[in-house]
Amino acid sequence: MGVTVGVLVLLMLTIRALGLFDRLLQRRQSAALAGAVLETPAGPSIADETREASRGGEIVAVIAAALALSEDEESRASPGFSGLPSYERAAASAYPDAWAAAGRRQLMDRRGRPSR
Amino acid sequence: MGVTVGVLVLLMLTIRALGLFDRLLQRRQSAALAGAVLETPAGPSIADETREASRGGEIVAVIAAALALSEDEESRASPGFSGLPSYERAAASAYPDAWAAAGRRQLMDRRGRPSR
Amino acid sequence: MGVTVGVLVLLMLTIRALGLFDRLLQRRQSAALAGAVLETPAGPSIADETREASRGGEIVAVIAAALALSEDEESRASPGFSGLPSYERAAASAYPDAWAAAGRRQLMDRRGRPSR
Amino acid sequence: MEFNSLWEGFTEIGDDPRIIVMWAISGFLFYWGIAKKKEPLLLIPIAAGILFANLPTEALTRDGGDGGDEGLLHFFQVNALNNDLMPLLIFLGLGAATDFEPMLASPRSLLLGAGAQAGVFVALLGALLLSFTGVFDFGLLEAASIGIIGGADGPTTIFISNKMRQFGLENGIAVSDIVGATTVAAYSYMALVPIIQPPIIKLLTTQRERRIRMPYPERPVSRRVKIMFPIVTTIVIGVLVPQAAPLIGFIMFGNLIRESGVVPRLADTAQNEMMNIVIILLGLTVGSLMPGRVFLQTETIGIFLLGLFAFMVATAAGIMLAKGMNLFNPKNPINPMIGAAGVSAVPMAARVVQDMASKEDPDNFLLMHAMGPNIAGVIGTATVAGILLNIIPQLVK
Amino acid sequence: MEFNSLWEGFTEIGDDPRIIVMWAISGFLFYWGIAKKKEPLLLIPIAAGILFANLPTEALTRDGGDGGDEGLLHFFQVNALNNDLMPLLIFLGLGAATDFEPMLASPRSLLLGAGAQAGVFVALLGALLLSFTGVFDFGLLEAASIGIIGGADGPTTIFISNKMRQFGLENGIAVSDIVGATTVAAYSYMALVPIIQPPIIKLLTTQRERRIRMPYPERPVSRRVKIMFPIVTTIVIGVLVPQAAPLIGFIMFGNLIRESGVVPRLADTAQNEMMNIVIILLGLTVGSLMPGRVFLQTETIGIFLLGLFAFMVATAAGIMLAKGMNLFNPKNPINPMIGAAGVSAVPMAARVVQDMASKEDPDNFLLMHAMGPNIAGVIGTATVAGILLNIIPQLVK
Amino acid sequence: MEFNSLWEGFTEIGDDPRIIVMWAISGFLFYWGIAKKKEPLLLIPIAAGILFANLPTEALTRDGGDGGDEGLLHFFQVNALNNDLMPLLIFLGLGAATDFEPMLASPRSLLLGAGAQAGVFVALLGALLLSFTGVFDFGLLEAASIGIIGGADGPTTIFISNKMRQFGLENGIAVSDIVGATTVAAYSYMALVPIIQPPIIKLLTTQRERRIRMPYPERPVSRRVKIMFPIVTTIVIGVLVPQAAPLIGFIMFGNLIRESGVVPRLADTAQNEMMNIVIILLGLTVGSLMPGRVFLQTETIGIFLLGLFAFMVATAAGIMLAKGMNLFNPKNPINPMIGAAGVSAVPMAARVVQDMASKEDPDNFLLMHAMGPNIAGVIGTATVAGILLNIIPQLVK
Ligand code: NA
Ligand code: NA
Ligand code: NA
Repeated sequence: MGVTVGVLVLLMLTIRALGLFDRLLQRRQSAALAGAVLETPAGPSIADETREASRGGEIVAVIAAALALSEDEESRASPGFSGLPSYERAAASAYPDAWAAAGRRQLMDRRGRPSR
Repeated sequence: MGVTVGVLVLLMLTIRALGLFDRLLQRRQSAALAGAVLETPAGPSIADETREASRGGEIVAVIAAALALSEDEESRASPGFSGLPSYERAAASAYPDAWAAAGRRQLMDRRGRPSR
Repeated sequence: MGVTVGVLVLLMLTIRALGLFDRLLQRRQSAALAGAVLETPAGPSIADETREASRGGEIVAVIAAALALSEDEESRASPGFSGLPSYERAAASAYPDAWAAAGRRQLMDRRGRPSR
Repeated sequence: MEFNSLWEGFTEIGDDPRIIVMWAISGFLFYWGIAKKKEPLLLIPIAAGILFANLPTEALTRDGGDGGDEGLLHFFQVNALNNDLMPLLIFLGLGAATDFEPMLASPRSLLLGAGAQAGVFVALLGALLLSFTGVFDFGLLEAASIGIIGGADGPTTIFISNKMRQFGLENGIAVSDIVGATTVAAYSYMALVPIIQPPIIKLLTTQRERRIRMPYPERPVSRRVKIMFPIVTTIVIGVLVPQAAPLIGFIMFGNLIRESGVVPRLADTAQNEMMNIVIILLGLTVGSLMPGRVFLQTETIGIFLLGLFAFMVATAAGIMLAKGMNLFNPKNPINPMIGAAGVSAVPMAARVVQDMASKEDPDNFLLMHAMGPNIAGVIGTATVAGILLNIIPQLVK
Repeated sequence: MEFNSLWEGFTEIGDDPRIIVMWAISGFLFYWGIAKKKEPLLLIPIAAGILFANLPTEALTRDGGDGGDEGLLHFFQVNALNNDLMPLLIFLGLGAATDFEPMLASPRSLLLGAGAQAGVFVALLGALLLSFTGVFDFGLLEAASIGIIGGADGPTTIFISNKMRQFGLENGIAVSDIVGATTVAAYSYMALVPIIQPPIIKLLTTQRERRIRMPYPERPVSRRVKIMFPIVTTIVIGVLVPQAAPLIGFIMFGNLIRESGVVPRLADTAQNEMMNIVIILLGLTVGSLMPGRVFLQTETIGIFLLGLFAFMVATAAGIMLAKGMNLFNPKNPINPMIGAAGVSAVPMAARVVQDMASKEDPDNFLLMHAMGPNIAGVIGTATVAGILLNIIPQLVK
Repeated sequence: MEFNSLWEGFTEIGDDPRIIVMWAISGFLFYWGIAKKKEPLLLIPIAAGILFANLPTEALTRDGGDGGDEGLLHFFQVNALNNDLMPLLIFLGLGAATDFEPMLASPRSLLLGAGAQAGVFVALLGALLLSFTGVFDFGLLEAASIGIIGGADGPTTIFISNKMRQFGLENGIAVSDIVGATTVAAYSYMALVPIIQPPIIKLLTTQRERRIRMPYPERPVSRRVKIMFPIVTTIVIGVLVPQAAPLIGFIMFGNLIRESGVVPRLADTAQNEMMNIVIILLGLTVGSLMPGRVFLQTETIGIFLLGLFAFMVATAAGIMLAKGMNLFNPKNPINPMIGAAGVSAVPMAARVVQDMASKEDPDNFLLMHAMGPNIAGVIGTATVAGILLNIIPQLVK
């Protein structure tokens, strides 16, 4: 059990490292693009914007989920390997909304109609 | 040869038994549904109705067969395993008509036009 | 190396023989069709006609190539085995134009727009 | 030195000119499959396999025992044909492609499907008889392989012929290598059903009989019955004829994944991509069993003659049985033509019946009635195969 | 003489009437898969395999050593199960079908996925303990096979159980044949997740905890990270737990061909046609490991009891770990229910969490948060499998 | 004790740090396939195979002789690579995907396709020469494997390299294990064709030559010719170069099921699902032939240098032959650039020719003219492969 946790913690750190590495590369690329004119804004402000957008974007998410419902018929018929929840199926909406949309779709799958 | 016939006769009896068993279950289920109010009518009357419907439904069958024709192009191109006649392909029409529709479609496949 | 060339020369002669054999059969068949009335015209005149058509048909070829472009998206994404140039994809145009159309499509694939 | 190699192939042809005859036979099967569209799915790969087995090289068919590398087609023979892998996967795919409803809606179809199996036994006896006359040399193993041609079922023919050959080889019993011949005979006559059956049907039925209309069944077969049928059949036949269990089990399993309705992706792959891959490789492998020195024997002529005879007897037996059944049930008579569909050759034989019915009466739609015995014939032949697998080895020993 | 053969099957049943019990079990699995739609993709082929292994014939399961021909299903056992072919191809297909983004967006998911593996070790110890009491007879090899049921991962269970069985056979260590039992137990409990987990979750969480909403991640995981993740994971786990390399390597390779985006035709075939073919054959093969004489042992009851216990412990451990993590990070708390999803049983367990969350608060969308530990649980179980493969043989010797 | 296992992997890396170099090479091939989209269909699986062969475990590559279980990738080496299964199925699929019409419409393409094979023989001689200098150590078997890189045909390279290796192993002749190196070299240079060929073409042609327009053929090739071509070619090459029969036979059979038009389901599966499955497994298997201790030899550098040389010679030979042919037929001249397409590398090399033609004259459409020699090069290389298989073993003995 100890080894298991140890290995997965190391894997967790690796993923965090990958993420940092990726953001470093992205910042460099966008810096190269924007030249010296625009300094990319730092992390926290993005998070605030997102929370704002998340509330406003719920309507979009409901529509996206409703559209997704029609494709879900088949995945319900053959559960198991197929029908795995995926971001890609909610790609129409803004990204943070995708998480909500996936949840809503799941509810609708069960009840056969929008959740409210 | 004797064994062959014997085995297949037993299989025939098995299928008849399955059919009886199935109808028994269905009757129970529908009885459970209808409660004590409605007694399900017995077999013969259904048969009469069906024969009636069968004549009237021929027009439906012709249309169903015509629609099916367009899908048949492909099955004609690759004979053999595919292109097996099937009820499902005539599912648009009433059931007893499916038998007639399948026959008509076969004819049209050959002649390239409706039979009459 | 000698053997290689020898073998492929023999294969070349075989293909030529196949072509002759095929034209012989075609001529017989069309002769049988046309009966004694029409003598099929000989080769050279066909070639002349074709060259004529080839110039006039270039507009057709451009359209065919433009139509083909939309299907090409996918083949560009997975290069290698798929996306082999093929006559069939230019079948809409007259045959000799197919060669030109295939070339044009290739150009457009690269530049993302018609060549001129 | 290098140029010498160019002659090697010609020398081999000189040593065994029969391979040129085999090219012609292969070419004829290609023509039949491609230009005439007769059973192309298997005849084209089989013809290619014949070609590969008759080039002046054994690169694809060598058994590897002599130090050289094993050829790929021999690898398939050992690892995919002799262990029943490919025939059983074809059965699985066929089960997934077959709608058994016509048979389930009309269970007496099974009797007609049984009747047509007479062809198998008559041809088997015929083969033994011809051996007594000394014209051909067929033992019991070969006779069983020839008889099964009368079942009009390709994969079953491959399955049984190959089992008989293996049994002989493993038990030191002399056995001719006739898997290729019986398979080609079976597929050829299946393709010729529209030519073989009509004269026999005409001969054995009156115009009045051919005009008999049959009522349509009153209601569809319920989903429950369609799902339970393959499970119960596997058990019933598995108990009664254990040796038929592989064939019956795989076709029924294929049908179950179809009718269950909950695993469409499995049913779809089983009857399409999986079956296509197996068809290509099975055809090549069966074709590779026909090098000229094996196929060009007098016995091959006997196999084709007896196979034709078996088809004719099966057709006749089906018709006569239907007529016999009508004696006991004159109020609800069977159109005896549908007995001819009991030979299997699905769905060709059923179409032949429909065509002949339409000629007499354009409004008589017998197709689905004929599909009943037609599919029952497949089960019947698989049952017969199991019986042969049980009895023949006992008799030979 | 011919008719005698009809009795042969009945005689065999008389000799071993357990096969009739197995028909009932097979029928029950069919009913469960088809009528109840519970894990039909594998339960239907497994049930068919059970049926085939319990007909009064060994035509499909004979090992070929006794002179008779090898049965096809035994051929698959040797050439496609024991060499890991089919389990690894399933892993490849699963990798191509899985979107690891929920886990990558929230790396602490991996901790929760690790926590749920406690079920494996507890069940392993439980099995050994039960053996000491003398009720059941499980050695270390069997205990490892039983423990892995707690990983809630079908192919991994097949993989480990089979490895343990082979290790025993090859090293002359007495080992019960429990591959079939552990596999059926794993798939059964995976199907029962919506019944097993909710009471445990309710018991271990307060309503306030179940109402915790979690923020959505700020930005999507970049394509670069999604592509590098499978490559790096293969190396990291390959170095730390070399024995886990086959399982992790194949699932990660499958995920890479998906995320690379440049070989859609490979990703598509890997998760569809190839996986479908393998599922059919793997199900049949696993089912064929359950003839009545092997499956109907008292030990099987123990396997099912311990398997259930393992599932319950895994669920509880995941929840408790999440609650423990909240102690250290009270500002950004985890909804402890998502810890329960760490058992894997993808995506069933994550759906259970969403359903329970919605009951308390219809606007709390936890599904993708739960998918993180859910997928992490697959990696966790594969890691545990590697650890067991490393340690158990050393301990046994 | 348990934690010890975490060090095992690091110890192995310490024992053989070359595996880290191989991770870098694998990573580079991933980058090339995914980010640069160069031959991703095979480079991605090959890179994964390299990774699998260079983890600190032999779980996937063990040969099973030492008591441990055979690794899955070794199983594939023996049962799917060494018996030609996978290379020949790829050829089958390629045949089903290829339209031979450009070559049939212009049979002299075959001459150009033959000319480019000079690269094979020159590289073969070069390898022997380099051995005399003592820089590298290549025997005749290795030289043949290296030469075939010049054929610019992936499956043929795998086929020949593997045959040579097996021949050496079976006959006790010392042979380096260079299958992986030659395959990666072949696919790498095929991906680099747009960089390698243009300067050579520019060097060897005048602007006037590059501007030569070629007339379009007058009429389409008839369906009859397209169907007879694969059958006749199988026989002609089968007789002249029997050892080429497997390669030529399978590509021609694939093409026949395509052109026959009556079995679209077989043609479709052969070039899609079947080929996709084989590509995945073949790539993994070839990659698994490259553990660091085998791949990281000085000889590998020689292989890549000679492979590049072979590509350049093949390109030049094709161009010069075209110019030579123009001397004999000045009225209807060939654009000598299309000779460069004779190296195969279908369809990359033909596209390079079109691009260069367009730069000189935007209305010169040479693509289909270049496709002729391009496809002919495949047949040419398969023929050369047969010749090598015939001659080399004789010379070695
Ligand atoms: Na039959
Ligand atoms: Na798990
Ligand atoms: Na080439």
